[in-house]
Amino acid sequence: MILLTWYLILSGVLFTIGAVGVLIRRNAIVIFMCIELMLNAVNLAFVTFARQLNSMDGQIFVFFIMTVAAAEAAVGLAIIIAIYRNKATVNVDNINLMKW
Amino acid sequence: MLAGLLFIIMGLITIVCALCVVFQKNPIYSAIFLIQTMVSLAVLYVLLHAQFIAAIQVMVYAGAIMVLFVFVIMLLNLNKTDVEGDYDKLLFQKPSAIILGFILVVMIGVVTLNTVFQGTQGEYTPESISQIGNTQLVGKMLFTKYVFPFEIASILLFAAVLGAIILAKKQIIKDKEV
Amino acid sequence: MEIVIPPFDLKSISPIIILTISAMFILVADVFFRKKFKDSLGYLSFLIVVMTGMVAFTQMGKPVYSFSDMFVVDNFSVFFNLIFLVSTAITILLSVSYVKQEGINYGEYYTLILFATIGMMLMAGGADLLTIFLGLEIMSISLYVLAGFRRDCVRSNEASLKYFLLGAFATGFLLYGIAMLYGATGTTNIKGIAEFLANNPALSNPMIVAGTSLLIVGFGFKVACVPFHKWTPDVYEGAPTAITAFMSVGPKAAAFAAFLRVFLVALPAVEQKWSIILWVMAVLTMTVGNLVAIAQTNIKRMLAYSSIAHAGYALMAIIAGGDFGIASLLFYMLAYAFMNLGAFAVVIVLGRKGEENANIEDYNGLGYKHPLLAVTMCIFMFSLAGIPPMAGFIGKFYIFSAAIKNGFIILAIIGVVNSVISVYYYLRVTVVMYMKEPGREFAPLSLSPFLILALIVTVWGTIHLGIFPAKIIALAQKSTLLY
Amino acid sequence: MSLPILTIVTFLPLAGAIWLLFINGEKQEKIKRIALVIAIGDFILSLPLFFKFRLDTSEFQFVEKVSWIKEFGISYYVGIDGISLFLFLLTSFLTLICILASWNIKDRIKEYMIAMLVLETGMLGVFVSLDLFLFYVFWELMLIPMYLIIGVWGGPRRIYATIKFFIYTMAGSVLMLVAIIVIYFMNQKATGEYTFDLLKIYNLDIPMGAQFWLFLAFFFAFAIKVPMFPFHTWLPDAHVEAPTAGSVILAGVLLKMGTYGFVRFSLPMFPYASHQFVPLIAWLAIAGIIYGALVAMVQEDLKKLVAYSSVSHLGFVMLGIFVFNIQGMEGGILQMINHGLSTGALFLLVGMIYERRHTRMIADFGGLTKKMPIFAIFFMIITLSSIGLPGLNGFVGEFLVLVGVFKSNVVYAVLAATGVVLSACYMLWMFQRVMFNKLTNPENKKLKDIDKREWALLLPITILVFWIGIYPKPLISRMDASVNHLLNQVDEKYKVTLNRLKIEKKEVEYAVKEEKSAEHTIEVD
Amino acid sequence: MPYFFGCSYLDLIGYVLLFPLAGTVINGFLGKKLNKAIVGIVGCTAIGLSFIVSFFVFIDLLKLAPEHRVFEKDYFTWIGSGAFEAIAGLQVDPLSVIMILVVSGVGFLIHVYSVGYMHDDDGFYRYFTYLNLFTFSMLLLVLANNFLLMFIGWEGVGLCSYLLIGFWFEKKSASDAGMKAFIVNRVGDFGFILAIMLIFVTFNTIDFTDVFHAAPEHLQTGSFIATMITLLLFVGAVGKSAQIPLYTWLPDAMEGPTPVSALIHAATMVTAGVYMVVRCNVLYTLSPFSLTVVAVIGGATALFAATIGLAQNDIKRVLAYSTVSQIGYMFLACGVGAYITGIFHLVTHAFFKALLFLGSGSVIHGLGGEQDMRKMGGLKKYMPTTHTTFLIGTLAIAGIPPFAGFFSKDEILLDAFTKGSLLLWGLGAFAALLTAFYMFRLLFMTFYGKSNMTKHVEEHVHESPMSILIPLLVLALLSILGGFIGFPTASAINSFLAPVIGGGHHSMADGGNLHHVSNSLMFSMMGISTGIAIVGILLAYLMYIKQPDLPAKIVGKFKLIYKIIYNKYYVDEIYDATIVKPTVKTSFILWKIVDVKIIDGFVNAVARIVELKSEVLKLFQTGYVRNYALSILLGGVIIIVCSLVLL
Repeated sequence: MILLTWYLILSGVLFTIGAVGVLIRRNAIVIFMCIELMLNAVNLAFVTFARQLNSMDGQIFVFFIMTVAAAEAAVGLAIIIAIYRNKATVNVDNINLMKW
Repeated sequence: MLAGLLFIIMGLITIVCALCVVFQKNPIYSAIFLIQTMVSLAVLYVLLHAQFIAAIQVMVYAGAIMVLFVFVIMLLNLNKTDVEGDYDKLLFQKPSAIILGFILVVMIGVVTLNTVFQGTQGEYTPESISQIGNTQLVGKMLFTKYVFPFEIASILLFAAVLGAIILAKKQIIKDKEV
Repeated sequence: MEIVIPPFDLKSISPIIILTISAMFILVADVFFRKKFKDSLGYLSFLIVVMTGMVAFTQMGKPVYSFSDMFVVDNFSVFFNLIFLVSTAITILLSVSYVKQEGINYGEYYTLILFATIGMMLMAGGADLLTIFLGLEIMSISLYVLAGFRRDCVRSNEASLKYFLLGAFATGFLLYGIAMLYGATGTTNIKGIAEFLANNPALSNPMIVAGTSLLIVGFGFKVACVPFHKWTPDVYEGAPTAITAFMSVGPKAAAFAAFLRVFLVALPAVEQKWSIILWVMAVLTMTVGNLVAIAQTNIKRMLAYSSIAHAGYALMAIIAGGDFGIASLLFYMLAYAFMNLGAFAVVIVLGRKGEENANIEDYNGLGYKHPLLAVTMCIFMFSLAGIPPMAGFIGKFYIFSAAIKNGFIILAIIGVVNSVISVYYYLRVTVVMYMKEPGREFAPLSLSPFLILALIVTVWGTIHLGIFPAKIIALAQKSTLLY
Repeated sequence: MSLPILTIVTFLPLAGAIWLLFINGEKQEKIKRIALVIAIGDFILSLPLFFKFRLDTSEFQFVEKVSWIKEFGISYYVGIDGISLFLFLLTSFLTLICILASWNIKDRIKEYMIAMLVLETGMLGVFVSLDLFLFYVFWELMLIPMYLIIGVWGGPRRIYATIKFFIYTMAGSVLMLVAIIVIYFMNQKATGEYTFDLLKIYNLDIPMGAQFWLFLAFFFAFAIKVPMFPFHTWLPDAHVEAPTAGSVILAGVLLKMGTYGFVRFSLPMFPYASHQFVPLIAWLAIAGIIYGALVAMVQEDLKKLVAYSSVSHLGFVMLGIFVFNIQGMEGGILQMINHGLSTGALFLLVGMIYERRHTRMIADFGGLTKKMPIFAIFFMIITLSSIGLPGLNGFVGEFLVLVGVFKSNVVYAVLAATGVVLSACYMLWMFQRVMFNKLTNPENKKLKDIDKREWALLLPITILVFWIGIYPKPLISRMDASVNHLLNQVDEKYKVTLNRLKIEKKEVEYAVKEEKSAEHTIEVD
Repeated sequence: MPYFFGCSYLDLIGYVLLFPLAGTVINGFLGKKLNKAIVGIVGCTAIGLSFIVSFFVFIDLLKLAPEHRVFEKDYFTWIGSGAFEAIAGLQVDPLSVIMILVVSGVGFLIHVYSVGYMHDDDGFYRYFTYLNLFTFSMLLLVLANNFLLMFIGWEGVGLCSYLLIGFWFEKKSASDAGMKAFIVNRVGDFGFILAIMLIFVTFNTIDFTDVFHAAPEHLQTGSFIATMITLLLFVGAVGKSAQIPLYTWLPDAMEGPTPVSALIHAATMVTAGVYMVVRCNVLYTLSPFSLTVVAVIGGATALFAATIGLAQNDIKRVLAYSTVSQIGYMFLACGVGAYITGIFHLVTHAFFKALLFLGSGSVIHGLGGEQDMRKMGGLKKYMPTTHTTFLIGTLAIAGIPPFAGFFSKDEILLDAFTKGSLLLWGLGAFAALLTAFYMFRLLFMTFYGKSNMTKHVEEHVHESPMSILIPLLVLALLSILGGFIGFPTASAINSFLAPVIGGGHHSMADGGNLHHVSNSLMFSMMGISTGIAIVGILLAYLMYIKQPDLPAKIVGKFKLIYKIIYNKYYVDEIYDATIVKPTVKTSFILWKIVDVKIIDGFVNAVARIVELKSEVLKLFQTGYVRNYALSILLGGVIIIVCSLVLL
């Protein structure tokens, strides 16, 4: 079971890398990819738990997360395209019309 | 033992690739590294006796979804390194992100290492799964216990498709209105 | 291996089915409708929502579990469904002329609103974290799109992008929290988690505590609590006004429904931890929301901060818990739906194409020019400020009562002090309307019958709930049993 | 009483306001007349309360009780006793005066009258509510029309003043809301019944520590409204900026709500805390009396002067209430009415010259008696009433208060009595500078004396001023039973608490003794 | 009980009040429309009727046995709250009867006088309204049967005084003086009102009879409470009767019309304090200390005011200071326990001082408003009647037998000597000397010597009309004869008032105190005081008739003293500098700094801070999506850390 713990730690590391990536990157698409990274980390955790608990629920959950990820990818990329059309940039630091 | 070794190798690859995703300047490289991360994760899924998940990880995630990313990057002609500009306007963003990330990792590590897993054990040991077959099991569950979310997911996808279309359509269709 | 597909309890998901089918129908109808009949799409969806509401209302009664405990229909969820449907219906009324004015008059618009409503219903009725998660995603994805619906408007794009990126980011946390809970308890079922935690040490299990914390992040983002609130003003400002109105009410209520169900049903064992965290968050939320609202000049932004502050009040209900707390949240959300939608309705009525991001100063002298409209706005402002005899007062009163009943007196005091601060910026709206000279010409009002109906309904709701709240309170009290 | 007279009187103005909503705003005369008729009708309807009021009982009369929000135990529960009776009548009377006084308002008369009538309902409601929740609703409700009256029809700094007024008073009252809820649950714990019924809550025995905090919460709400000394700064601003009628209502009725609140709520619910707080309140009241008078003396604006004089006068009321004897209390209540009449009339008078000259600066006037002799007579009478000249109303209240205070604490009485001297100083000085001396300002030479409408405003008040001054018995005798009952109630509950305190002390002492003796035995061993 | 038309005159006592009140109401409401003659007739008739009723009441009272000469009539409960009860009721006893006779009698004469004097004034009806109101209040004051009702009258006369001093309100000095009178009186009332409350708290009643009955049983002689009550009452008396230190308003009060000065500021109102002290003699007797205070203040005032009177040039001001001084005498008498003597002097003083004022009024009237004595002189030939009556008055005040003032003043000095101390006697005697001097100075400067009038004035000088002269004559007669009611060996007033003194009806013990004094002492004292008066007169004669340049020389020698006296010891200035100005200044500070800066500043600062916080917090909303994400992560991390580690 110690091994499984390491899986979880790996998932945590991935999650963190993803989260940090979201914070430090400025390209909207890359940020989005970092979010995907986070989701992958979650998936890993789910699968690990499923394995550990001898239950399938975690795997099913991962299945749904993937579905959601796909949906989000579609919408998210569409949004990015839409904004690129209007502003010709995907740098999120330049997309700050609204503040305060 | 072999599994352990494999885990270490794949885990390292995953982490390195993930870091590359974050630190590569060129988004297309990031995307490629993300795919690599996903693939290596798929290997880990297999190690965890989740073959079906591993399969769709490669096919759907790394395949379909990431292709979409690459496609968009290409479409928008973003495969340049200088998209993000030279310097970060938010001075404290990076250091604080890294500090917070560090704390987060430590906390997750602490949590994981300190947890005694007592969760209700399910009936699907790796043995029983391999008896039925992972994919069959998933299928069965999707149509029994998870039939409702499964149906609901269709709405989700429908909404997403609809949204993607409406947002990404080239020109507002004014023909009907004109 | 045999697969026995469990019986489909269609009755319990009948509102969802109705909405799904009609959403698609509208999509199809859109293709065939000519331009001049476009209004009828709105009309149609309004009727559908009303009808759904009636169906939903009949579901009141004993709790029914369906789909192997994935979904539950209890009074709590029915009550919330009614709130969602009310807000959806009013949003649709607000939208009909608005979308025409903004040139975004597509059938997809209504479809997505209905989808979002479905998502909200799933969140309120989700008995499994998976259902809640899916519902949340359906709702969010619809809203991401709706926020960016004015594709040619940069602000709308920006709102959409910010909402999407941050929403996805927060979803990551939520999922990680769910994963941890799953890992620690072996189930994602709310009842299952509750049972497990009742029989096993919960507070000493760091996984559970960490999972709970991450859930707070996820839900906190959706209800716009400090420090997860920052998307709110920007998104509210940039999104089409009708959608802003919708977002500030329906999805928020849905998030609260899920928040409350998860925390009060699944996680009472860790209440000791989360109640303190939520306590601090509630205080911060109220205070930051109210304080920053004072400095706003844009009315939509001001209402955004006000909605943050209201989230703080609503959090008090969760912290207070118990029958009283739950009932107070139910009532508050309904009252809030009426008054906030009403306020946005006035904003829409006064909005002009391209210039709908009205500054508060643009309302100068409104009381002279359009007295009735100004009175209406006044009613909403006073209600939001919590001054009797408006709905907002009873709602706040209820929530503070709940907090005090369960011993959170200091929280209640902070709450009331905050509502005094809030008076300042709500009053400013009335001040400019009545006590300043008109600065510029008001555009002719874009008053469609739908908008008028929306205004009447919201005014009626705001006043009726303020003066004769007994029935709704009774209903709310009957809806507190959670399963 | 089969006829729900209180409800009718309370809600008739609201009905009138709704009626006015549907009348074209252009028809100014019609609107004014309707408003006036409603106000007159309301006043007439309220008169039977005075005549049919039973002197022999301390119970609430003309009671009506209908369940409102059953789930919370909130009911529409109204009734009056000798304490609220006169404030109720004063309200309907002054509103009538105010509507007549606002005859010359041209700007948005319809909204103005609606606000006025809604305000009347709110104020009347406050005085008749016997349900804490209902009371709070009315209490807050009346803020809105007042806020609009100051803010829309006020002077140049009206926005600042009105927001200050609103937020200041609201800040005080929200704490009261918390306290009300706390009491509600305390009562529920004690009796098992969810109720806001004031009479039931009177029987609640609140622990001493809780009393302290609850009293404080109520104190802020009421003290700001009164306003007591350090919380008074909203008042001058609000008064100066408000239109005449607004000032009249503000001074005549709104301020009384604070003092009324103390009598009706703070005292009987928290007798122990009330007693504990006496020194603080008394000193604040005395500070208010002297401070208000001194500051009033050097004001340059007539309205501000009257506003600060209110601070001074209400100090007397507060002092009277918090000496817990019948003279003080009755004097206090009487003084509330007197202050309502005389300060109300002062604002009317100031309003009259303001309407003519569009200035309120004392320096702009002088020698007006020459041009406005009738005005001068009324002004003189009201001024004297405000000073507390025997034979006029002010004296009776002031003297009773002083007697009451003297009975309980000589030092307070002596200090408060200096207010008698000071009030003469500032009022007469003001009067001299406005009405006497040579008429030098050419602007003032065109002044006209008061017209019939203004006669109609001032005469009734003047008659009341004399009536209360010469024969206040009908008023005082109506208060007797209620005030006695209230004082007994407070006294009994206070004594119960004190006894408990003693017992506890004894127990503690006993325990200490036992401990000591135990130690003793150990030592012996 | 004697009855007349089925009822006793005593029952009619209410009419004494009713007539003046009716006069007030009629003149007040209708006066503007009525012509002046009717207004005057109404005003005078009201008081005349009142006097007639008073007279019959007096007769009725006389018919009663001395110990039963108390009649009370209650009308209604005025204020009743718990144990506190103030009844609107009147009390007729020898003391009040004397007072009402004097008030209505002198009042009537002055009303008549006013008809002529005020004839040309625009505010004629206003004047009579006030004057009637004043008479009403004064009568109420003396007839009241309890302290609070007395206080109504007390304040009522103060009000009328205020209104009448400021009658010519367009004159700043007049309205100032009115205000000053009212406010200074209020200071006295402050004491009075506290005294009433102390009485109520002590005796649980404020009814005269009850209080005076209970007092000797309740209170020990010299007890603290008795002293406090009496001292506080005396504060009231000091204010009303213009004694040190509250006398400053009276000289200023001369801004009012002269008949007003005569009635209010000489004959009646200012002596209310004396009346009150006598009324409360039972209480005063219980407190020797208070009595001493009363005597000392009285004596000091008598002398102090007399010195100021020496150097004044305004004819009315001289009379005003002399009034202050004479009232000092009355208090001196009361202070040594000779209450009846005090009242005796009150009565005679009412006669001769009213006479003097009216006479001066006649002079002023004749000179067209001139009040400065330096611009008069030699008026004897122009105004013979006025001169004669004035001379009588002056002789009376100077204490020349057999004029009224002689008897009363002499008795006071005798009492001061026998019951008080040599010091008190010395004060009184010296003041008597000064009185004689400055009164004759006034007389000489006005009526004798050469005329200093301007040409214009001289041409128009004339004797006054009959409506002015008749009251003068009547008063002159009274000033001659008035003294005999207190003729030393058979004092009618003594025996009449005796029941009132020392606790009323149950004790007549120390009433007619005079008779214990040996005749030799009495006569020698008479001689001395007459001598003093003559010395004073001679001095005045020397300086103002014989050697008119002498005063200037003396002034030249004692420049500083003269200047101090001329400026009334700078008391007004001192008050102004120590009380008025600091109060106003403090008030300004309280307003501009405490109120606006500190209290309101605090309130506004709170609002400002809130707004500032708002502006600052707003900036955290940077608009950068990454930044928002940071705050989410930050929040998340904090929550996790807190929930895991801290909580």
